[in-house]
Amino acid sequence: MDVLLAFTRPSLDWHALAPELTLLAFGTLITIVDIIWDERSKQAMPTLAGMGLLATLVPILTLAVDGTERSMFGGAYVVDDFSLVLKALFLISGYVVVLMSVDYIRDGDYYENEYYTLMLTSLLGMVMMSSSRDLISVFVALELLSIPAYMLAAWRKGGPRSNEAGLKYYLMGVFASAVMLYGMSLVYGLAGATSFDAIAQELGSGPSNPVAVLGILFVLIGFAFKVSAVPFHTWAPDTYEGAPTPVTAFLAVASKTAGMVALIQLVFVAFLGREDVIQPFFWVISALTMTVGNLIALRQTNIVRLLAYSGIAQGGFMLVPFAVAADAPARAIEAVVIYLAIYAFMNLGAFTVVLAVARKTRSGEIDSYGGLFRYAPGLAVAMTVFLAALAGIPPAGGWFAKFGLFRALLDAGGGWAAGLAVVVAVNTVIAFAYYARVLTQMWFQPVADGDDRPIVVTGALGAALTVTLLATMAFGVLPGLVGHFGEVSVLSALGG
Amino acid sequence: MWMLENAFIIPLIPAISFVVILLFGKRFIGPDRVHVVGITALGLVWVLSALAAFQWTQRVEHPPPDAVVQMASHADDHADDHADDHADDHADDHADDHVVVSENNSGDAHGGGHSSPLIRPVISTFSQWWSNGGIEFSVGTLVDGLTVLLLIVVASISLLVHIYSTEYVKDDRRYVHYYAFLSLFTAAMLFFVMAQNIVQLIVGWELVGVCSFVLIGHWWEEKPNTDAALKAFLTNRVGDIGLLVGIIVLWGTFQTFDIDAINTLIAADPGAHHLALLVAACCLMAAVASKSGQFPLHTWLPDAMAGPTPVSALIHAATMVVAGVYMIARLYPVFYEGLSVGTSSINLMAFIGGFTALIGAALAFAQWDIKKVLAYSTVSQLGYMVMALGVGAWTAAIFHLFTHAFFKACLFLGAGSVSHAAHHTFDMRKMGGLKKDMPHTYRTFVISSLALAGIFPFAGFWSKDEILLGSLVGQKNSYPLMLIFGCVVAVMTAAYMTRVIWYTFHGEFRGEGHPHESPKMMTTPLWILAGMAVIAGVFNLPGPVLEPFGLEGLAHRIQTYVEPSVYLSGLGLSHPDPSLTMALVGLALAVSGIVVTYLYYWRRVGLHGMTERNRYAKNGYTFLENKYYLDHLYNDVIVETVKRPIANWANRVNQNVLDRVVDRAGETARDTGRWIYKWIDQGAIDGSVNAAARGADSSGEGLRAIQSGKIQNYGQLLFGSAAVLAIVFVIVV
Amino acid sequence: MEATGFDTWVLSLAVFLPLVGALVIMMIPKAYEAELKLVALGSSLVALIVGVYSAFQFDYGAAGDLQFVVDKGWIDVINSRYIVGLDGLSLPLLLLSLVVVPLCLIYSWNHVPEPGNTKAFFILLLILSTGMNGTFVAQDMILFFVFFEVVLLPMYFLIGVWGGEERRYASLKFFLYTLFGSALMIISFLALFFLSKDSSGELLHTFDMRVLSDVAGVGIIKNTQVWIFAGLFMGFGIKVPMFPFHTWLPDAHTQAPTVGSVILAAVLLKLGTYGFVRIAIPFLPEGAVSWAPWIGLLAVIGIIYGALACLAQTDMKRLIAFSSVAHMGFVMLGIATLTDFGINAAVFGMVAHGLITGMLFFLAGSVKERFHTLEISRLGGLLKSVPRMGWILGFATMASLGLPGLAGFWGEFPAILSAYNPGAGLPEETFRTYMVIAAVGTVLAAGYLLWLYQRTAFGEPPEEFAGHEIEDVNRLEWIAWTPFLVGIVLFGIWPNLIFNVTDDVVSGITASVEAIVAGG
Amino acid sequence: MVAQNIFFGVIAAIVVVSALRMVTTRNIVHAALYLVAVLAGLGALYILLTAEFVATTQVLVYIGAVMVLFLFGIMLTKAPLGGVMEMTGAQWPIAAVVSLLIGGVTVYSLMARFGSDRLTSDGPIFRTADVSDEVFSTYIVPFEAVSVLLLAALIGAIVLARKD
Amino acid sequence: MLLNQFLILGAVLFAIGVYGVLARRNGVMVLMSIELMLNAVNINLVAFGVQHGVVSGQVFAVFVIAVAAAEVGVGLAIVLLLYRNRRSINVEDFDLMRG
Repeated sequence: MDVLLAFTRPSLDWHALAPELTLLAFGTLITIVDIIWDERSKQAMPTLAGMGLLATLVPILTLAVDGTERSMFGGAYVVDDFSLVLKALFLISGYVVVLMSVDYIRDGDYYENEYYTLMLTSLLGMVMMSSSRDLISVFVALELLSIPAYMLAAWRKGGPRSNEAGLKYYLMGVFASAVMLYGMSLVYGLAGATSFDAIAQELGSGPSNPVAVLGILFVLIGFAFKVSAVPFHTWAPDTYEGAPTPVTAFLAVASKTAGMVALIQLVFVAFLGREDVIQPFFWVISALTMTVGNLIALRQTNIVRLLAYSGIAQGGFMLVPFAVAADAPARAIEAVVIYLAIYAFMNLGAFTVVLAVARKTRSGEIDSYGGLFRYAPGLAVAMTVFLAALAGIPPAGGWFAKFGLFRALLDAGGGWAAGLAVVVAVNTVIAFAYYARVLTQMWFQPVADGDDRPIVVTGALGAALTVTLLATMAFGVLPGLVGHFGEVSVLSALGG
Repeated sequence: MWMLENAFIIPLIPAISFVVILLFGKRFIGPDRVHVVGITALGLVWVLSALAAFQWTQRVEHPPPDAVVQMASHADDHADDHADDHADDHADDHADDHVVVSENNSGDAHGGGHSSPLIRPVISTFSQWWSNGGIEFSVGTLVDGLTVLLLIVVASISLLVHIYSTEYVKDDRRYVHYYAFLSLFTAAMLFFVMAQNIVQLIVGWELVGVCSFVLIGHWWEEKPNTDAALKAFLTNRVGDIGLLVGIIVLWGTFQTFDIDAINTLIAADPGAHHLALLVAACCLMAAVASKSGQFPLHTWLPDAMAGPTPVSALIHAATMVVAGVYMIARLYPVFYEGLSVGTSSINLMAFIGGFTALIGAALAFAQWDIKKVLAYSTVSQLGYMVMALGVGAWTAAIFHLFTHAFFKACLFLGAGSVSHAAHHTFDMRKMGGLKKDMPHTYRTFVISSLALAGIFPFAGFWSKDEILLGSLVGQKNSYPLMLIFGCVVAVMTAAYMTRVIWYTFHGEFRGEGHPHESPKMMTTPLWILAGMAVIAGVFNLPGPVLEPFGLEGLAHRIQTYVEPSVYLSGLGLSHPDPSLTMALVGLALAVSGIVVTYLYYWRRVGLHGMTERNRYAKNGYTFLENKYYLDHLYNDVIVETVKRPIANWANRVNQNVLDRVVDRAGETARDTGRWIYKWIDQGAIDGSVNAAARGADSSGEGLRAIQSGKIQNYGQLLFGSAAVLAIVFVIVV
Repeated sequence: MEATGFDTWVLSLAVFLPLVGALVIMMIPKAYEAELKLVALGSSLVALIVGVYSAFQFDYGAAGDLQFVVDKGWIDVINSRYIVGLDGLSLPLLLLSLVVVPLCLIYSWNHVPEPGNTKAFFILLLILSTGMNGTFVAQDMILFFVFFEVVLLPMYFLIGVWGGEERRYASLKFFLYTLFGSALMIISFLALFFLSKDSSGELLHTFDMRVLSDVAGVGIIKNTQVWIFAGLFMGFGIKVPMFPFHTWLPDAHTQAPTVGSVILAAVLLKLGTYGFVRIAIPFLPEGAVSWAPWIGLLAVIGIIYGALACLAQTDMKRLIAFSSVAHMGFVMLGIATLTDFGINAAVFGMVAHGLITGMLFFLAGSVKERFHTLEISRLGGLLKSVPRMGWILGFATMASLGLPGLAGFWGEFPAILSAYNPGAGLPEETFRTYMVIAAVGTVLAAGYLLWLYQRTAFGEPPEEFAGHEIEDVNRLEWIAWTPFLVGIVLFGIWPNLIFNVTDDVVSGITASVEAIVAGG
Repeated sequence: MVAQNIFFGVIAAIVVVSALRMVTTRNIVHAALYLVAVLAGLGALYILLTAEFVATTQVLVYIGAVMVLFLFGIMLTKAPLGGVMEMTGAQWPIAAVVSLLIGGVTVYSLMARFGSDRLTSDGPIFRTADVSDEVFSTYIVPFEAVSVLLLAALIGAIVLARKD
Repeated sequence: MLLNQFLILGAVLFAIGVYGVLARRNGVMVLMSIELMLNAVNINLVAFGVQHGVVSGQVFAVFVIAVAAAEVGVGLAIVLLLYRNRRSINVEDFDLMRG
């Protein structure tokens, strides 16, 4: 009984947990509404989900205004500016995905209520991820965001492609998490504790040992899968192609961001002392990812698949700063966060346009974009902005993201960093080559099938488009906006 | 002195005329009346030029204090070096001391009329033209005797050509443009001659080249004309490399573009910068060769006869082609020091000039086109001038330039008049017997020919005599080879002009239609020019000639007024004494040329039928001419005399080598271009770019193989890479 | 000096007014075509007026200093600021850019090339204008970079949508080449940001071009300078374009619509050379000295090579495009000498080439419109069929081959001249060799241009066009062309209009280079 | 201690052999049973490591729940109960190589790092209450998250697996 | 007892699991092989927990077991779904999307 009495109630900072709880509440609400009203509640679901996401932003804002850094459970769960920024990013991305989903899910043969439940659950996992600073939390958060995503990928139940997408995603995801877990077990074994601080202390000191190398490597590989880094990317194109398009957007943006967030925390908090492992690892992985992703993308004919490979390559860009994680930690985090924020909007925007166009053409082939500029100039311009942003051409947002990479690399300096910078430069060029193929179709080619009826953009899609377009341009013209977030996150992540 | 200081007005007038004609010619003035504008402008130019000339003479006669150079001490030092050389000259000076050497500036040690004080040119500069590196460069005018001489020449000839052209190109469809570009040319030429700095020289140089291009290609519907225009321009461009580089070398050496400064600097310290000056002079010689038709860049000039005849008279005989000669004269210290005119036996300039004079004369024999004969004659005469400059006979060269302008212009206009009468042909084989139909043309033509041949007392006699004398005496060393060249050319000149006159005006008329005398508007200029051809010599008569008339004060006017002694004084030039012997020899040579030719044509004396007997001659002849008049092959005469090898060889070389060089150069450049474009640009460079793109594309295709779609393979890749990475890192780290 | 009052707005207005115009046009429905055009022209003209106002207000006595400076926060996190300013180097190029755009709009007034869509065409031109103007006034490297890149997409679309047969290939090639260069350029910018130190050895961490220009690379060791310069060289050199990175240019020019070619030639290529003068040389003097002989080599290769390639062309536009390679070779040679003479000549050459080659492309466009071909062998007798155009072509040809008295000469002659006495630390013999080669290049230039002129303008018009009544230069063309023609003559006759403005800045640059070289 | 080692040796042998058989057997039901053996053996090892709660959970969750799920899965997919279907793909050699590499590098590393480190035998022994204390204090958030996860998995699995 | 006894057992199990997931064609078998790998992790965690004398190893293991259960459930649901649509649980058959 002594033992039982010894239990001290953990001190919970409810304000810090308010975002998670709000999200949880709305998830539960949706489930309950679903159970009670069943079919009749369908109309309300997206609204509810959207409200849930927006409502969750409220405590985030209050926390941000409050500004104090909150740490619980001995540093296992931290709410700081970094986590808040990313939580907000997840929620906004989620909101845009919900907007994208409204018509798509309603018009298709889908389980609608559960769709939103799972979406919110996955987002809950992501929101959790950005605060997690220990192995168990990270692991659970990862699974919490992944498992619903596996199912969402297979959500088009009658579609063999969607099923297959789900299976591939699931199996590869589980493989990867097995490897990651094994790595975590080794890391845990060396540190004897799960919190990142402890791990950093243990790994950062002492001579190199192969178990540490192995542990770190396996953990990183697990997340490299999540961010679809080559050679762990193989699931991504197939899954993206097969999954329902809003889910694809969700995977390409939110899920990848979550993986990156986990990597940031692991690399910059836990493993920073082992730069002899992380820097070469990320050098190789990022270079491979960019190059392979871009090269394969050159040969794609399906727009979603093209965006999938583009996403892989973008992931490669995001991994670049990790290659100088130890040499220029502040700039590296900043670069990744900035990239994530901009990437979220530009990529979601591109997917929104794909959705909007597919509503008319019912096709995912790039050829079907022929002459888009003639009959849907607005969409064509929007797509142009998004693709330009992805390619990193000012004044569309992406340039600042790429700029951040270069900045981190050059801050670190040295031959390897400069070499990677050149690889990035070359890849920027290759990337434009395939973005240009879409541009070419939209602008230079005649209308496909001669069908030039205009495209009706639904309200929700229009809203998604507006949000992403404005954000993308704003980041490009006034990069200070996003740059500010990046800077904030640096201070806290390193401080905490 | 107002005119001298504001000389810029002179080129401005024709420039305005150009703009007016071009912009308003067709619409407001009327296409058939634009010549009024041009002629008015030129009249004004002539008056102002005359005024300038007068004011210059005043300046020389009554120099204002600031116009006289007070010699700096170093000039005296320099003078000592040459004191011995000049001692003889001074001792020999009899009557008329115009020897301008450095040591006699401080007064007129030798008494007698007008010893020349060193008169500064009038230099006016306007505003800042351009600036670079903090240095401001002005545009301005430099007016001295040489300038005003050229002003007079250009203004006179241009005015006459303007007048002449009203008839000659009447009803031409591009009458307006014709006059516009005549005006522009005049403006450019005037601008050129009063250039204050060498950049202005380039500007004028190129502008006259362009006008020449436009006017040669005036009838651009026919390809040969445009070919000729292109050839002229491109050949000049080749020479311009030399001009550019030469001027740059001068800039690099003296850090100034100012002509006055450059000349003064060299004159002040001859011998310094010898290497730079040598390079500069050689480069500039290339430019001179191209512009003034010197060997081996002379080939464009005969082709340029494709332009209207008055244009040939103005540009390709009297003015533009002497630009090279003018430049040498203008920058004489550069050439003098650079090519060591004063010391060595033979220099590049003298040789090129002499050689050009020779082959020009030789080639003139082989032509049937009257204009081409005249063109080669021009080449030859320009060679004469360059040779004169090369032997140090500055004044002689400029004097010859002066006289030559008039009689050659007259000859060209005469040829134009003939062609006007004879159905626009220039082929002498379609002329003949025009003497009676065209009395004015005939008479003026003969007068000018005599002047050209150097027959006493026509203008050419005096100037040619001075050149021969210059070659005889030379500067310090003699130039015997040049003298030989000069003498031979004198004979040949007389001979080929006689041939022209024979074929054109004597014998039977072989053309079509009825020839008639040209209208007054054409003959008047002819007469004026012919008049000048007669009297132009008086401007530089040697003293002994005038002595009997008590007019020795008027002797050597050109030398007095024109020679820029302020620049030349430091060089140690001397003026040879007039020599009656030389004059007689020169005259004899000319007469003999005429006589031989006369006998050949009029009396049928000579070696007709040579070609039938002589294999070489036949071959040579076949090459030269394979249509008509075998019997009359004038070359036979030459073949049998010393000229045969020269003429034949020269022609062969000229046609086969030199002339082809231009074409070949063009073709080669184009072939090279094609080759480079095809293999290097499109093949290697662009090819590698495209290959990189293709490489990326196909490697993308290859990498797609990874994406087999099979979960097992994906798993293998995942775990396999994990294993490999693990192994590598465990080993390496 | 910081500007006050209205002057603070001058440059921003000149830069962004066209963009505002573009945004307004976006709001106007396509059907209101007349209004669209007026707004477009209006905005670009107002920008021009503002530019002219700035030229009048400009203190020419202090042309070496930046004027109308605005320095406001922009991207605080990276310490990049919105700094614009105008000095003697920027002014001529800004005005060139401001003048060219409205003229292009006027030229396209009634005949936007296939497949039409005036609205989009004009919007793109206006955006392009903003990018170009901005590049010339930006005084912060990041701002410069953004403007530098902004021009890419509009030009890509201009070529890709309104271009010729091979437009897709050409536009992509243009884009990828430039993108590659600018990616390396931004790397170099960042290297400058991180490595630049002030004279006391403190790291500066600034993108402010004024500051970087002042410190002139002090504290960056030579080897590093050489590498950073290499990045800048790629970025700017591709844009120029220098041999051997020029192959995008002929394709882009050949395929681009007329005004696209004009803007490309008149302004876009200058961005590269401007970058060399504004950024590469003053920021990295030692790197510049190390690179200069190689730049000079590539420049003279470009001169000869471009000329030879011209001789091989059968297409008029392609020929003009290659002539740009040769002409920009002169500009680069001037820059490579690192002397006042050379760089001033280079700046002059930029303006002159802009006017002259722009004019030539206009002509090519009009010829194409009338004869539907640019095959040189199919043309001929332009002087007869369209005499005025023929004469203008002749004029432009003469200007292009560097005739003294016209603008082209003042870019070439001092550039060649400067190679005789290259700047401190450069091998004299090498540059003198370049000088002679460049001089030979002038002959080749005359060769290909006259050859072009002979075959297109002289002679009788070919059979196929004999019977047709072909319109000579029309009113819109006159309006669009006259400023070009006037400019060519004006700057040719009185080159000090430009030299005087640029000289102070250039002297400052070369003086600092010299000081560094002497000190090092 | 010897007893423990012997016990370990026996259990480990059973586990490894069963695992090997599991991945090589042609009969899917046999495979499932071999898996049961592995899981049970591991449960025994947890006892050996004094981890009673984990051992219990192992038995309850794995053998009780997960194995049942697998058997349902086997039946629902109508997998042949005998060795009719070839269970191993043609690429098994690659799989073997990969697994050997992974196993090799892991074993090598472990040997290199931990060599002959002994397990501390005098450390604290954690009972279920200790585990629960830890779960409900430090790991309360993940714990709650796992509950959400299970719910979501439930909902999702139902949606996906149900016939409609 | 040596720490490595458990760790190496874990490593061997993990490797066998890897072999299983890569070599097996039957979807259910693949899922079963995954369990091998996860159990390997658990051995490590528990063993390390004992080694360091902390309870978190056990806690981690429990979390892993719980999550593994969820994963299996989801996995089987997906396999069933595929079986329903494709009448096959051979993972080699599923390559509709590739390249």
